[in-house]
Amino acid sequence: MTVESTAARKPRRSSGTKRTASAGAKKPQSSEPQLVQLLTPEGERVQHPEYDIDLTAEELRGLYRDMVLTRRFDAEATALQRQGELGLWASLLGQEAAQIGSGRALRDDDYVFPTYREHGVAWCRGVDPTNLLGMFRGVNHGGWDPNSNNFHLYTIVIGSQTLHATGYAMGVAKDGADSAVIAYFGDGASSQGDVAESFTFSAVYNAPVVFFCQNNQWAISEPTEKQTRVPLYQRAQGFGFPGVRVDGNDVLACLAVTRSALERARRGEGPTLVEAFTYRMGAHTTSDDPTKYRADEERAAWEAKDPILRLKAYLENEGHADAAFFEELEAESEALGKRVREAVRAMPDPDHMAIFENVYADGHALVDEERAQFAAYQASFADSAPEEAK
Amino acid sequence: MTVESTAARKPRRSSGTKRTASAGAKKPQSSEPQLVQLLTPEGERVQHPEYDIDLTAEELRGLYRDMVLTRRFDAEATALQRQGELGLWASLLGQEAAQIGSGRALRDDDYVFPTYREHGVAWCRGVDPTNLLGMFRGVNHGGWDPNSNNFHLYTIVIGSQTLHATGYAMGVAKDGADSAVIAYFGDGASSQGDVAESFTFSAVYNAPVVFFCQNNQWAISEPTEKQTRVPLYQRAQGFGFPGVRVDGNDVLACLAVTRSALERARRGEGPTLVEAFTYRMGAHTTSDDPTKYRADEERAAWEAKDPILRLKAYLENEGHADAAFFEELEAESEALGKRVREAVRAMPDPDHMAIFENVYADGHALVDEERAQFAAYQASFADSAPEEAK
Amino acid sequence: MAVQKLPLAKALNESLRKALETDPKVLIMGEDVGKLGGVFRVTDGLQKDFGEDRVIDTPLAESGIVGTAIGLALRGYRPVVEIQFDGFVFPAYDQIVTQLAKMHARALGKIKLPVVVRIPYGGGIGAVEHHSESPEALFAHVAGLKVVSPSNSSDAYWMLQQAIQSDDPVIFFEPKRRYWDKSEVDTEAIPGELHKARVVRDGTDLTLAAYGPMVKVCLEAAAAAQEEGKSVEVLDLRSVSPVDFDAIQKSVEKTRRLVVVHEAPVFFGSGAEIAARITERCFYHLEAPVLRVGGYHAPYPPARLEEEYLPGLDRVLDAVDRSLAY
Amino acid sequence: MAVQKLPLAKALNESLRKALETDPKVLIMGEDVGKLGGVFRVTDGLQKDFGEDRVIDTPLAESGIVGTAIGLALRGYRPVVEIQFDGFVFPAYDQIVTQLAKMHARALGKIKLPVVVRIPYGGGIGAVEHHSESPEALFAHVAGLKVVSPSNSSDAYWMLQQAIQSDDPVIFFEPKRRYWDKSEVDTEAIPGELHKARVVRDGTDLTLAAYGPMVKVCLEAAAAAQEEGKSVEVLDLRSVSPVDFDAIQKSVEKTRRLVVVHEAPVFFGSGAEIAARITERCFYHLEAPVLRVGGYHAPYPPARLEEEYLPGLDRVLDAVDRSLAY
Ligand SMILES: Cc1ncc(C[n+]2csc(CCOP(=O)(O)OP(=O)(O)O)c2C)c(N)n1
Ligand SMILES: Cc1ncc(C[n+]2csc(CCOP(=O)(O)OP(=O)(O)O)c2C)c(N)n1
Ligand SMILES: [Mg+2]
Ligand SMILES: [Mg+2]
Repeated sequence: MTVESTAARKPRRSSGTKRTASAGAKKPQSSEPQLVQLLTPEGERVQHPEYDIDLTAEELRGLYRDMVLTRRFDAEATALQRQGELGLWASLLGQEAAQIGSGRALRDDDYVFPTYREHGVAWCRGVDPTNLLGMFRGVNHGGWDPNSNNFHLYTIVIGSQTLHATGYAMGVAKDGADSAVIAYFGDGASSQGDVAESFTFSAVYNAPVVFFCQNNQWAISEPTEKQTRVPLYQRAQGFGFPGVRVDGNDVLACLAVTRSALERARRGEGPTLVEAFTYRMGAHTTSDDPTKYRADEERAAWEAKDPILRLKAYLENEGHADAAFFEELEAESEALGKRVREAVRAMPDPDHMAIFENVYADGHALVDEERAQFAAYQASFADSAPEEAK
Repeated sequence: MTVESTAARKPRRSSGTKRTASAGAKKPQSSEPQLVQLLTPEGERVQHPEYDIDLTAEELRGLYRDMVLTRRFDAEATALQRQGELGLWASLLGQEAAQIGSGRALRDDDYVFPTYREHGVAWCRGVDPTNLLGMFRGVNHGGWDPNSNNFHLYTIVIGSQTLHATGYAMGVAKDGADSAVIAYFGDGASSQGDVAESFTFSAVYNAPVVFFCQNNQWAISEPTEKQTRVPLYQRAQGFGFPGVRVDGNDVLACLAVTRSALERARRGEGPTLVEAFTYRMGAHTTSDDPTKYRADEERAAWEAKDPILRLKAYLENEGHADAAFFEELEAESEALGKRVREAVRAMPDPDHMAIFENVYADGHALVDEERAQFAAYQASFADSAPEEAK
Repeated sequence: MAVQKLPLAKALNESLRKALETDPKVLIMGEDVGKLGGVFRVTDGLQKDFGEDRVIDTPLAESGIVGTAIGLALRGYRPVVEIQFDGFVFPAYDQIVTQLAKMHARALGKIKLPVVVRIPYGGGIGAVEHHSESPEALFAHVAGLKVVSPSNSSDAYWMLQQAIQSDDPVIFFEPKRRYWDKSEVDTEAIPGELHKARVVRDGTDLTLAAYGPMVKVCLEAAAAAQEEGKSVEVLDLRSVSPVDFDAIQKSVEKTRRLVVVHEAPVFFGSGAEIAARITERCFYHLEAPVLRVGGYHAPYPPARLEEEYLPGLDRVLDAVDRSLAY
Repeated sequence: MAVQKLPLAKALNESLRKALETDPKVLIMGEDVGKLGGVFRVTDGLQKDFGEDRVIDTPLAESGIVGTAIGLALRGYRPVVEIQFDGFVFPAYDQIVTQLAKMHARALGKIKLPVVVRIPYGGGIGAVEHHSESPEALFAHVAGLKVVSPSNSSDAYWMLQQAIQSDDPVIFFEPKRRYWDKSEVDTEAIPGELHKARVVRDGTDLTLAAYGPMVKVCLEAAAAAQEEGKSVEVLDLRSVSPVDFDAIQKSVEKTRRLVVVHEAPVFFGSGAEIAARITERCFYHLEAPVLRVGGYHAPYPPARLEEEYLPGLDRVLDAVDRSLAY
């Protein structure tokens, strides 16, 4: 009487035949375009039909300097962690082009929502690098003024900031301003519901936001295949806005593609997803041991695509920079390292009472009560308790 | 020295010029194919290059019967709510083809994860319709045995069940079975992070699951444009699996497309998103007043596409059903209405102690304690308290 | 005349209207808050009068709603977010707990998040699952949030004004079964402080402390007790974080007995915190342990059982009797 | 020999291995649980030995992890889910509270959800934000969940076995700063009941009740108090939902004084529930109000302040003194 009862049954496979998760999986056809590249790993300038950029020698040297100094700062921070000055460090090694390229595409009035690894972007925004180290040293949870440089605090809970960026961009549109907003996140983050919701909200409200995904191939120990079975830039399409994959180790391409996406946002055309295809050269953080899960060869292959070396080759080949420039930069790097080192070592521990500060903007009776109790308790040691009891 | 400082600035718009959220928005090009249709609103059978189906007259009558009885049941439930027998009802009026077509594509060993509106699918699964009414009457929160008919409980928290379906499908694959799983959800639900995560998990694990989205154009008072700016079936692509839009008021097309997607899942080719383009003819629920937010004309336009009328026209035109069939069905409908009415009126209120039942499978000391206290408290009234104090 | 008798829902509506009029940065966001005016009509007519730019129908995604509200607040807006029902706040819980609550401290005070999250809560309306819960304890435990709940129309009006003006995130629990209860609102009165409790009935023998929907029940219980010659004081706590312990202490020092009443499950509920702290503050005053009346450790039951599940007049009186029997 | 001295993390690892060996339906799921073996190495070597089909690296999405674990449980599996750190459980909170906790009741008992959610929790390891929190109260308040926390290697081993065998969802809080502490595990012993407290030190003057990471601190405090001639009993509660109130009551009827210690903020924390209920049960026995020692109502502070924030030996002793002074 019903279709169910008469519908032809496919013969079942013997239940002994185990179907593994990927058995017989036919990957959907995806017309995977070349990633946008303007500078080859060998440092040769190539053209791209859609994205181009024309930079002066000075600008090119500027980008190079940014990357070198960012790497230097990053290396110093890693060293400081080893020396016990920092509790943790999340290195951006290998991702300098993605961060400097996108960071230098921004205008002052644009707003940045970073993850915890955007030290290069912070650099472009003019955030004092030593400010970034407070949270890794354990003296604060961030603590710089986001509005000083339009650079929001680092966000550790994966994906959350993409919604903040979207809301901020909605506000920009409401204000009738033509600034843009950029949200950084990783390949792993692409799986979080919040990121999908930010795609939905930004598309529906046509918010002027650029989603900049640094696909560094790893989310701690998990390769990108654990997050998606098609290239990540394609995710945008199904939400109704364009996605583009760019060579994340090519600072020129990252600059060009991000600038174009930001301009699109300014023109009121809504969000864009940029997937910067790059590589995390180091450990996830200083707490991580990548030898547990990935082969040395992989890293070696990516070393050949180093973002700094390729721009250096280009600068040298084209005669855009001379030995003096490189020497000067070397000295500047050392000075930066020294400054950071000294600043961190001099960074005071927070006052104990800071526990109770800024919990609320308008105060809270319980915080006041606990603050007073704590102060009295601390004072009781100062007065009388023998040192051992402390 | 840096690119930032030399980058050309676009002139700002005067901040007085308000950019509204959609101003200048260029909708991304989407090659929007016709939706899959096998039966026109006028009841004419049409061919589709990719999807076809060959049904006997008996099968066609079966589908018709399913739709008619489902609608009758639904109308009875709405009436029962008006009479105060139910606290609430969520009518499926207009969505019969989407539910019966997809429901009849299922095998017994497939598993269904519904929302709160899948009365037609429940019917196909053989769930006694009166069982569905308990939660709307307020005597339980569902309470049928999901494993009796491979039909999970209704899920009210929007989107949650798509993850359960995905996990269940991962288990099916682990078991080496060739069953499939189907998850129902609405156009509004497509915005929930959980739905996106279920797309990610099902794609990555290649889980045998079909996502069946009934786009009934409304999420309570919000039209689909508040959830997406491109057709919903396109969402799947960016997660790496196919999406297809089907005429949700065409039971044949819904059957064909769902069956094809289920077969794909069985073959180990992973998830599919089916968007059934349909219309919520009634209010969101009996608590809702759609005149607050939508025009009568819209409803009228969809009435011309009624899923039952079009199959009836086809049956009649092709001589697949005679007057006796329709009369018999009319009588069957009335009998169903009567049975449901009587069953609901006879439905006993739950025992008070049920509050404490099934909170845990293995028991919990506090529940035991509270149960005992409650029993003693209740008993105290039976003994002594005057009736007014109750 | 600034004094009107309004249903609680209408008082909220008036309060939102006032906020939209007074401060161009105030936004209303949520599911169905626009044309429909919200499923409880609390935002009725606001989109019509203030436009889609200020009264915003959002996609169906609570994390997205709160997450974008945070972004809007960072841009200088004051979003008032509506969660459609208590049971649907959980998809937004991560944004509320890890971001909304902590961002001010994370920034060492350099940014403020004046976001109000309105949540119709509690049972008693015969609803289906997820539509009758009282999750306030899950927010009060989290530092950085303020949690309040009005019990009457005047408080609904004024406390919402104050919540919107607050530079801190406020979780604003609306007693949905009182939405239709009318009481007087003076829109020109000088309101009390947002986080202060109020004695709504004087008494000498025992203190009943409640907030939101249970205040009415406690007043009824006090009236019933009066008939038996027991003088019961009733405190409307109004705020769950912070709790106005000073006010409770003052009352208990007089009455020496305390019963705390809420709809939420007793286990790990507000009553626990109040009992623990008041016992510590009033150890030598209490003639009886602080008793708690609330929901059971069970999911909120189907509607036909809610009368048994919810603390009603009898259960409150039973606790009053038990306390007085010590 | 079945008795070995193991670090707590290793005991958990052995327990998971045992479960995978014994029951083919047991699955391990989470971020980085595979090749890496988890960021704390609790799942070390398990994927190698049991395959990717049973030890599953998931996408980075906690709601997805718990949501699919529910689906797998509905299919007959027994998923053991790892949340990487306490602060990252919130994206999964909706699935835990509205689905995992309630589905058994929703189905009138016709389905069971034997899902274990393992959460390394608590501070003291000098970590960045979101890596040191103690959110157990947010789960204990929710009916349908069981919440436990071992304090030593033997309990880690056995309680995890029992949690996996339980037909109820269990939130399993692992004291991360004790992961490296070694103690004896007898893998052939007959374990105690999962939700029963244990007296870990006898005493007569005062009871300290704690669980997880704070048990060690309480034992140290008791030893220090002993030197001053105070006999302190220490209870390892082991379970936060249910709480073994009988055991606490028994101890308090003897000692007449109780101090509850946990890392989580005091406000609306476990101590509140214990204080309220024990005061009710032991009103005439208590010589002093139940005191609570825990975190402050503030976000978990940066690492350089955690020593001040966390309840340590001194703060416990201070509370002991205050209690004894009544
Ligand atoms: C919600 C949440 N879950 C888990 C973590 C722990 N965690 C920190 S970083 C990380 C991997 C992130 O990978 P990806 O997004 O690719 O960024 P990357 O670290 O590679 O820059 C994980 C799982 C977290 N911070 N937040
Ligand atoms: C998480 C959550 N948020 C809000 C709601 C309230 N609500 C119930 S149904 C609904 C609209 C659903 O729309 P859609 O997904 O299109 O399904 P339809 O009702 O049209 O079948 C809303 C907002 C809910 N049930 N769950
Ligand atoms: Mg990555
Ligand atoms: Mg809909």
